[in-house]
Amino acid sequence: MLNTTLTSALLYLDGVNVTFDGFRALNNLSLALAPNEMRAIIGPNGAGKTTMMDVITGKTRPDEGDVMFGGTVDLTKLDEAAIAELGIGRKFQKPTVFESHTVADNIRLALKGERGPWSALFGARNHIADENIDKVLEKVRLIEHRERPAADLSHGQKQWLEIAMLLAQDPKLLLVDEPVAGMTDAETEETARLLREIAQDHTVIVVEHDMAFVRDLDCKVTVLHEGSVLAEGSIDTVSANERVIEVYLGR
Amino acid sequence: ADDTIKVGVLHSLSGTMAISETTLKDVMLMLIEEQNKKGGVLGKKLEAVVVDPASNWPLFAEKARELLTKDKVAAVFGAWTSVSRKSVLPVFEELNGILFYPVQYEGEESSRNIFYTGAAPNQQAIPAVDYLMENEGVQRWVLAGTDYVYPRTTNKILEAYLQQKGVKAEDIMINYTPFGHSDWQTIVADIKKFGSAGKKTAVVSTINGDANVPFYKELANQGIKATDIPVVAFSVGEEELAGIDTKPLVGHLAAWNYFQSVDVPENAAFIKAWKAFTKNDKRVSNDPMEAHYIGFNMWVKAVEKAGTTDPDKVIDALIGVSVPNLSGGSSAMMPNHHITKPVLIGEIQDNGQFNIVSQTPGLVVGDEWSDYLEGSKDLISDWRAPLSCGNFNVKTGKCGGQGAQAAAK
Amino acid sequence: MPLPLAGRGRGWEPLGNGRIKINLPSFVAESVHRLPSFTPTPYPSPQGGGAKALAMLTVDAIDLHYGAAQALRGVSLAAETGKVTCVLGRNGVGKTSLLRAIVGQQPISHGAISLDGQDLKRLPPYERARRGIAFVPQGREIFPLLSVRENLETGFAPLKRRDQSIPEDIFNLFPVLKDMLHRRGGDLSGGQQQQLAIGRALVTRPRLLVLDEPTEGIQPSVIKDIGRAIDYLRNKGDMAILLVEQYFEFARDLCDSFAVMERGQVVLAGTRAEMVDAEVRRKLSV
Amino acid sequence: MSSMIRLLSLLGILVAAVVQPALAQDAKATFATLATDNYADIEKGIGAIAESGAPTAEAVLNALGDNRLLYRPSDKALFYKDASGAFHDAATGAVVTPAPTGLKPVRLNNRVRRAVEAAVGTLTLMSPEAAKRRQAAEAVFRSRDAATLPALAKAIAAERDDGVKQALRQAQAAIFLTADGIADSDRIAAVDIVAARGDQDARSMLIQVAGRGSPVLKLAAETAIEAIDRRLAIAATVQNIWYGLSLGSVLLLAAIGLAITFGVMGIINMAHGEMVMIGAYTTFVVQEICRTRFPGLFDWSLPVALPLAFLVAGGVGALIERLVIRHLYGRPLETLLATWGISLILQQAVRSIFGPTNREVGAPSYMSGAFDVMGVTITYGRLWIVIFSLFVFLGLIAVLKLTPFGLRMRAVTQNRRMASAMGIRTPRVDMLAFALGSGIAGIAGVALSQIDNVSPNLGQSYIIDSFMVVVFGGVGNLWGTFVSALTLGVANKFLEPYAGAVLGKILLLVFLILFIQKRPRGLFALKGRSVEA
Amino acid sequence: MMTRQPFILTLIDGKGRIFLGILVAVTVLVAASNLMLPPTSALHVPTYAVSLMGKYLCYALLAVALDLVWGYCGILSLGHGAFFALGGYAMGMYLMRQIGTRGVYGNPVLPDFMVFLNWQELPWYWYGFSSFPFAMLMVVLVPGLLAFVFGWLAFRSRVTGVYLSIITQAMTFALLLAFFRNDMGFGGNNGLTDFKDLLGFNIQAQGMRVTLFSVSALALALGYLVARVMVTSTYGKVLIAIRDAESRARFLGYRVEHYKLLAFTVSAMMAGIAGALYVPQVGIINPQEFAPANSIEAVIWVAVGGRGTLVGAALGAVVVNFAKTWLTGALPEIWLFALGALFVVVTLYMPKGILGLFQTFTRRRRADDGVAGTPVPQPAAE
Ligand SMILES: Nc1ncnc2c1ncn2[C@@H]1O[C@H](COP(=O)(O)OP(=O)(O)OP(=O)(O)O)[C@@H](O)[C@H]1O
Ligand SMILES: Nc1ncnc2c1ncn2[C@@H]1O[C@H](COP(=O)(O)OP(=O)(O)OP(=O)(O)O)[C@@H](O)[C@H]1O
Ligand SMILES: [Mg+2]
Ligand SMILES: [Mg+2]
Repeated sequence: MLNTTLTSALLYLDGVNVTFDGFRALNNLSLALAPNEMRAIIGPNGAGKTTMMDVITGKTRPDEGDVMFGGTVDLTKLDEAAIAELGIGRKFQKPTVFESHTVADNIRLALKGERGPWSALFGARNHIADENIDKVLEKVRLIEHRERPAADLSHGQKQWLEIAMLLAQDPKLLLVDEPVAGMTDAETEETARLLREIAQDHTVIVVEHDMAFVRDLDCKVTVLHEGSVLAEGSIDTVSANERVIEVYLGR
Repeated sequence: ADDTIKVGVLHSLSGTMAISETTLKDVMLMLIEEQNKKGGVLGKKLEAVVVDPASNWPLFAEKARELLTKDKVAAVFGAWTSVSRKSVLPVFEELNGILFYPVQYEGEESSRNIFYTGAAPNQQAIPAVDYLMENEGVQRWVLAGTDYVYPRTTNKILEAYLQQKGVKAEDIMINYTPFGHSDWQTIVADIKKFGSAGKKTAVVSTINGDANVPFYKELANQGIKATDIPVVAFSVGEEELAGIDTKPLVGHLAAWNYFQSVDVPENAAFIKAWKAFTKNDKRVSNDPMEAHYIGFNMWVKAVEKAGTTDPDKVIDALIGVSVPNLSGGSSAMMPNHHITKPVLIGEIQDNGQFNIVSQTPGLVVGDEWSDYLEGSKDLISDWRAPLSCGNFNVKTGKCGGQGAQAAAK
Repeated sequence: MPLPLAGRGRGWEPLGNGRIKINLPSFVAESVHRLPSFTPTPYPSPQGGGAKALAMLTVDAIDLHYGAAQALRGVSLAAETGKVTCVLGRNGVGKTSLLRAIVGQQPISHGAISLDGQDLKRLPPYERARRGIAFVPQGREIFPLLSVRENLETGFAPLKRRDQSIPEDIFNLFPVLKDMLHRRGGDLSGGQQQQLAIGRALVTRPRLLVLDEPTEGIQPSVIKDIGRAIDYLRNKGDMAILLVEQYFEFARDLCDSFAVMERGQVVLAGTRAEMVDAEVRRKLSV
Repeated sequence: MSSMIRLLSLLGILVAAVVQPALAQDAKATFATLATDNYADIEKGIGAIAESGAPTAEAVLNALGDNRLLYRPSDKALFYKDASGAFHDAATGAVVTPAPTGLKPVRLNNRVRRAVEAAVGTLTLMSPEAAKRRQAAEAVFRSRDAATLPALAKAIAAERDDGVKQALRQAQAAIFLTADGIADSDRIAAVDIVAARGDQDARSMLIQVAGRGSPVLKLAAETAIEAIDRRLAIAATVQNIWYGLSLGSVLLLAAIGLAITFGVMGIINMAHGEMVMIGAYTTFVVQEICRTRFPGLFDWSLPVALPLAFLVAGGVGALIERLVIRHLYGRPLETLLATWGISLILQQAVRSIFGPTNREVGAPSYMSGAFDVMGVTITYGRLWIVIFSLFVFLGLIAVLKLTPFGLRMRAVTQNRRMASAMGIRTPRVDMLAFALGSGIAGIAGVALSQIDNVSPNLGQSYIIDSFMVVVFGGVGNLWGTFVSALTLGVANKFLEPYAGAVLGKILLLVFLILFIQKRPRGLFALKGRSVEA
Repeated sequence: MMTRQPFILTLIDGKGRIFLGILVAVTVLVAASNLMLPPTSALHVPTYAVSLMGKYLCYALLAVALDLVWGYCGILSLGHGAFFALGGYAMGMYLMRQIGTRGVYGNPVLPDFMVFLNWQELPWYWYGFSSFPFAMLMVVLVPGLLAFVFGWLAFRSRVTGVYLSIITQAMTFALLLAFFRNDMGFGGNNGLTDFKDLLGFNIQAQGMRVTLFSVSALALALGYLVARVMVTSTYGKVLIAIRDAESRARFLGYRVEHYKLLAFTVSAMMAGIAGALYVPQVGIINPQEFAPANSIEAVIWVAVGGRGTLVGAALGAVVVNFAKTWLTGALPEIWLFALGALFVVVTLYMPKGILGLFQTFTRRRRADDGVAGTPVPQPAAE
């Protein structure tokens, strides 16, 4: 069983442990994701969802455990940039954008392409890039803010901008941390649609607390609790789970 | 205006050197004022042009250039550190200016445009060592200095001199510290240790500037008394002592060409004028001040002798000029642009003054090229025609460097 | 100054002289029904004890600019003691800006803000806090290097020395804070930080509690708890609550009156009863 | 026994009284030897006077040592001045009225002073005061004057105080070891006695013995030297650690105010050094006032200066915050520019007011001198500074961690906007915090005035070190500052003997650069998500 | 949407054009007036003023170099004086070797300071400096290499913010102490001085001075253009992104350390060139150039002129140094008050530096009572 997942999995976590000053944030966490799978991850605040993303993207080094990408690459040995270059993109829980760049430039920097300093220095500007930027911005309805500095955006707009950057980056694996926090219901539905669309040819991990949204995503759900998997299955199965109700959904 | 003669004063008024140099600016202002009271020079009033090179060496060169080209000063009195002098030297040579340099220095230089009124090593270091050897029976030596050219050179000279006097290499300890060194615990302890080997030991200090105060404070704290291990310094004068409580330091020595405590009428008059000028009767006087006093009077005399402020004429006229110094004799400008001076050794007293314990019987001529250094023992300097050379090699009979260049022109 | 037209007939009534009157809702009990039961421990009475005045916060036709850009245009609003007032609106319409204006973080260029008739316009934020305004900002703004306990203790600043204690209530509402008292605030997970931010605001015993999207990033069970907490605080009747919320159901369940914003203006306002879902929802959708 | 001494001295006086006239003549001739300009002659004269047994000998020699001895060139008559300014005839001790005229002081230099010390030492071997006798024994130990042997023997026999007796024995042993014509057995015994001192003096003396004595003596000396060497090696290490700690405490003092203004508040405070300078100048002013108005209170000058320096520097700090820094929150980098400007202004202001030269700040009695513990020399000044810096540090920690003000200050610096929304009066907290940091820099200045120049440049010489200490320790962490200051101090002192002061300092800087590679946020890095993000 | 412009026009924006225009005009006018007008003419620029301006231009180049790393990449280097000084020393060593037998001791190989301290032979690291091309190579190579190694270590270990600032300061301080040591063989405290000629021409001749001045102007223009190319390209955008949110840039796949390293090294080389041009014009290079205060001052020029604008940096360097020259002559006793006040006033009233005064505000005003801008959890995190 392990072997089959290992070979077929795009992302594979096994026995990952992370501690901070003695506090165990991830506890023997194991998880496998098939290519082009979308996975929703839910769990109480502090369950370790963000930490898990930190581990995958190289921000946090696990104390123990394997994190494999594409079956062969050991992510724990790589730094953030290398991991990003492998095709792993991320949206942060707290929106982080380049504040003094315009919205368009934020996207431009995220666009797929060479990342080395030389190519950045001597690479000519191409028009396709500009068109792509506009396309992405239109998708997230930020087109009218194209030339504003990102610092001037409202909180929710920054959320959208981050999503847009992720789209522009076009990674193989998308890690999306709380994409709909601070969005209206309509926007939430919109986002769910967007993610489902992306998931057709990308692998996506979505972390969210909005159960309606998770339901909308219509994918397998993993529940984390205290750093390890508490339950896994369809949204209906997990939301019927007594433990999940107790620690997460509430009565 | 044409009815005044401008005199440049090039001393740092800010930055690390302000502590020493500001006083010299004040002295120059006083001397100029007094000269003007006497009717000025050549019937014209003198006018001081003060600038602040801010303890920044390239700025010295820049300001020198400004003084000479923009203000067209007849002479400049200034610089303190060797490097500031080195920085302005090419400027004075290029623009044919006159600089009076009032501070003791390492020697090894002679320029047609510079007049060295401070002491060369032979006017300070060697007599001091002689005194200690003869009077205190010192056999073991600590040469402690700040790590730069003046101490390095002086110590090289002293090392050669001491070895020639039969002092063994193991009886000489040399120690260098960075500028502004302030933690002297280890070094003072080392000195103490070195000094407890049974032979009479003394410290020859070429420690510079600010580092002296913490050094002496540490000496006092660790209880090194002058009767045990005397320290003789070449850069510590009345001004420096004014910042230290000297009671624990009584008996440590300094070698200079002048002390405020010199008991002669000229000096008394000078001190009186100085206190009146600064409106502060606690102001002390010191050796570089005397150097400016001598230099300024020499310049006045030379200008009057030449009847013009034209640099070439004044430079020629300066050689041989003799003016009273403040220690009861008179000093003369020698052909090597250094002056004759008596060498005085003083012991620190508890009132911050020096008790003069020894004075060379005659005057000592400043020796620009040390006889104790390999490279320079064959060199002499004589700026009189026809030789007119700052570094004439008596072995080869050639005038090196600058002279050669001048000849080529 | 004329009120924005949108306010009229939707629960607002202009009283002239720049003031407005809001028709009071009458279903406090109903909202309690709707929320699961919750038995709170006694909550200490807020500073200034008996101030039971109604209509405590009034915002009157304010304008707000960021540099040249205008973020609020003639916004008016009132919040009463014992009531929850909700502000709704899509991203970037100016909800946060409105709250910033109220707590004093951003100067307004026009209009008036008063608390119990006392003009706040010129007071710096800390003075407003001392008059009883507590703020739970968007993005939490926890003091990252202070421990959880210290974060809570920052709320002591406006209190008299004898009041300087952390009400047990807060730990009943958010038990997780109790476990984490000695951890650095900045290390908490996003949701934990949100809980801390609310707890911190409550420490000051506010008379006006201003919450900017308090449910953002919080797990469902805690959202319910927060809802109960707000409800409880409302029912205690000694504080006014101003809530900005995107989570429509949550807002609907809680608020006594509401205002919907669009492009820096209030375009819809009214009592709970008037919160005609379709209409409001339309304003909130894309 | 002491009655015996008294009896003896009484006897002496009696004898002296009887032979007075004849002796007085002799004495006059002996004293006249001092009436010269030649140091060698004066030195000889001192020996003669000491041996003459003249009753005024001690008074005359002490007067010479204090520069109170004068002579009349015309007849070579010698007079000494007493504390009240009255003149005494050196030969008789009688007061001379009216005061003689045309006197010249007897010249004094180190050589003469040394001779006086030795002579007075011999003379005071029988002094009734134990402390004086001990001093005398030390003086003899140093002078190793064989002529004092009989006196020493007498003194040892008469001595009751164990400590003094020990010292006398050592002095005797020192003479045994160095003088000629001493029996080997005496010498070997002397080796043990001297070796018991266990210090550098003993060692160098033994080395001389080992160089030329008989084989037995040589062996005894060599073993003794070995023992001393072991002892000295340990003492040297301890000493070095002490030097390191005391240097570290100076660094700590200099840096600790900056740990607040820069470390906690985030202001790149280039004027920090000038606050230290202001503290030092405050000390100077206090001492000046003491000197001119209340000379008796000089020892109190530092305790008085401490709170004043805190207030003055703190006040200046508060003013700076009010006028300048206040407008720069949220623009941390620009504080660099503004505080640099302020530092220039303050330097020049001090230069204008107090002049560009060093000002004298003296050490009160409890801060001068040194004492030895087990061969480790500890100077009082440094000891006080170490204690003081610990005290300041702990006090500050207490303020920051235990008081509401400390909490508010940290809250404000972490998130000014939110702190304000919590009801914290941010402007006041800012001002007080900056004033606190400045005030602490000011009291550091009081301490530093004891070991360094009090000049307008004082601040400049500490600013770089202070920043390094704070950063090396980890910005925002007071314990880090503490550990870092002490570490840098000790490391410096351990490098210095091997590499020399200059190279040692360079090595330390290189080490610091490399260390930061290992720990990019300093020794005690602030941790947590917020920092790492 | 913006209209697309030819590359060179996007490269040199409005203020760049004005800047380059003024630079060219001043250079030509100064050179012409010095060489062609008689000294008596009121419009004649005296030679010493030409050198003075040359010095300002060197400082301006240093400031531009510093602005490249500080303004655009958030690296507050407090050690740029070191690169400047190293370039200066490389040039100084060449000039020393040119003295030849004209030194006071007439030694054909050894510089004077070595002779009188009894050095027997030239230290190995002095080899080659008699050749101009070699020395020029060293002018860029030595600072570049140091910056590369230093930066490689520091950026790889992710040393940022004040930690980076302080270790750059430690670097220059260590070099200061090292160069002070006479044993290092660079003349100790006295440094290198008394230069005679450059490429065979007398260094003090009027023509040479004007040439050096013009070359400095050219170097500044080129340095500006190079910096401009860097900051206007995508590379520059990445730099700014790194400045604002370093870790975010990493998550996008940018190798932050490579970007920083390139900027740092190029900047150090520019500083080296500035130093090399500075030395013949002021006539001395000594360890004081390594003093941390000098580096801090350079930072201040940039801040005064306007950080992150390049032109502003150059302007700031010229203005501050001109003020210094003028004030030390005109108000020698109190000039520090004036200069200090200038710094305070600029910070308080010109938050974007002098250049900011001329610029219309295109962006929102920041930080009115801390409204905008994210809180700074870590002090001085830039
Ligand atoms: N750098 C850190 N130092 C200390 N503790 C940490 C650190 N990072 C995470 N933690 C702790 O690890 C636990 C897991 O945090 P994490 O952010 O992964 O939770 P989460 O599942 O994303 O929660 P949320 O839904 O609230 O965002 C939390 O309790 C948090 O306090
Ligand atoms: N600091 C700022 N500087 C300039 N413009 C700003 C600033 N903050 C917000 N804005 C602009 O003001 C408008 C209102 O922003 P605000 O934050 O009030 O929106 P919001 O309703 O709270 O949105 P969200 O739901 O996304 O939090 C937005 O268009 C935003 O771009
Ligand atoms: Mg999370
Ligand atoms: Mg908002």
